[in-house]
Amino acid sequence: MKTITVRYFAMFREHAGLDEETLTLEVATTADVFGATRHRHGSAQPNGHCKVAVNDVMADWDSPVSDGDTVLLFPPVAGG
Amino acid sequence: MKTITVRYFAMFREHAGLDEETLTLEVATTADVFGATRHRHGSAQPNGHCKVAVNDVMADWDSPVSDGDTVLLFPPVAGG
Amino acid sequence: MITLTTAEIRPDELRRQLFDPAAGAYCGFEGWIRNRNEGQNVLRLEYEAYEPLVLSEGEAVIEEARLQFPHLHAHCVHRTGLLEIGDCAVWVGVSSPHRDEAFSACRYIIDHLKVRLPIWKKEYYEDGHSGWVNCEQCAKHGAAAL
Amino acid sequence: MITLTTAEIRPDELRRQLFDPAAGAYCGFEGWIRNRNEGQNVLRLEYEAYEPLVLSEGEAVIEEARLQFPHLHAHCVHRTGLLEIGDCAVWVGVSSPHRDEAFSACRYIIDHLKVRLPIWKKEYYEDGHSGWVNCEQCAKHGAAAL
Repeated sequence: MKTITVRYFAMFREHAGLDEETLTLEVATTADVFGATRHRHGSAQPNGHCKVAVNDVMADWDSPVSDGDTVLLFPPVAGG
Repeated sequence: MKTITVRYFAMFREHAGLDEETLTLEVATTADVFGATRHRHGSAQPNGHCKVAVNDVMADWDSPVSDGDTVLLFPPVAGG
Repeated sequence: MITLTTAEIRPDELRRQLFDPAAGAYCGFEGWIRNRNEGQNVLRLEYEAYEPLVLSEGEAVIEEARLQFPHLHAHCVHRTGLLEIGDCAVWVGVSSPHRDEAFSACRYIIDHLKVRLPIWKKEYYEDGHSGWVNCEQCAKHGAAAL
Repeated sequence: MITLTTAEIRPDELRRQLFDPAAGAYCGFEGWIRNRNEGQNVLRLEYEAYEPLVLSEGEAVIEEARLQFPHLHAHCVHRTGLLEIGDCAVWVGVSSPHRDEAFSACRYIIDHLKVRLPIWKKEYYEDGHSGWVNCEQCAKHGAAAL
């Protein structure tokens, strides 16, 4: 089990009703974190332009997560 | 024989030492006018981006010229 | 360089920073808020950004452009907060010796910024509802799968 | 629309004329006077234009762009007279619903203006001499053939 801080942005934050929370999870990758928190952000899969960062560094969906990491869950981006 | 007013621009004008002149020439096309005035503008051929207009309308080098026309001889253009 | 601002973007002042006596070409792109999107009348937009990663990912994009097209100066400003129709949401400016690289680099930068920066926009429609751009479809999938 | 001016070109004021609530994208190009050309140090430039045909040929170019990329607003201003390093010699601005057509139309317009408008520039070099751009080579051919 790992202690992971999860931060939700934009639509994910609105759906979750909170900015961030610290959870104890059985997870190996960022995709696992996404799956374990889907009741919060409301999405089954990180579709389209969904992105993820670990400790303020852009990551992939198969990036490993470690105890104490902060995982940022970004819904599809739409700059410009 | 046709009476043709020839106007010189930019380098052609500087080479000719005059803006325009009216000549009586044995010419059928704009290319003939270019050839008949090469001692003025100093170019053997309408090379590169040289252009020609007849009576303020862009023309080609095989465009016909008529008695009384004004032929504008443009050295290679360089806008922008 | 890339910056975020809540104030009006002023391209004329920004482009001066790109001046270089060796630069013969300048290409600027601006994204303006328009009144229609996907068939709906838009009244205004709200932009949210996660600044630390907007800055690092934005610098990465500009650096990629510089590697492809040397000798360029590039700057980007993205606005956040509430914007009205006609407001400038993003500006990208590039100066370089020749125009081919100015156009190509400017295009590269805006294309990549749009899909890589953690920035989101919520549209407010004439009919009273609102929605996150690019996101509602994703949410529908999610709801169906829960 | 295309215009000629001997005054400073002000892109910020000009781009406002392209505003349209349906326009989501603006692309602007500027040609700046740079300090080098073909290996020589340039001090200043002088532009000469034949206005009647600059205007008619310029409108033709813009109309061609509009046929390829509908729904765009486009405007071009070209400066004439004596210009210094860093001055803006030409500005092309295009607004349109989407960015792809804004970039493509702006590029089409500047590419064609540069080779089709009766405009000439004379460069004044550091070493004291001067020359018409694109033209000296043509003159050399001519001299050889006479």
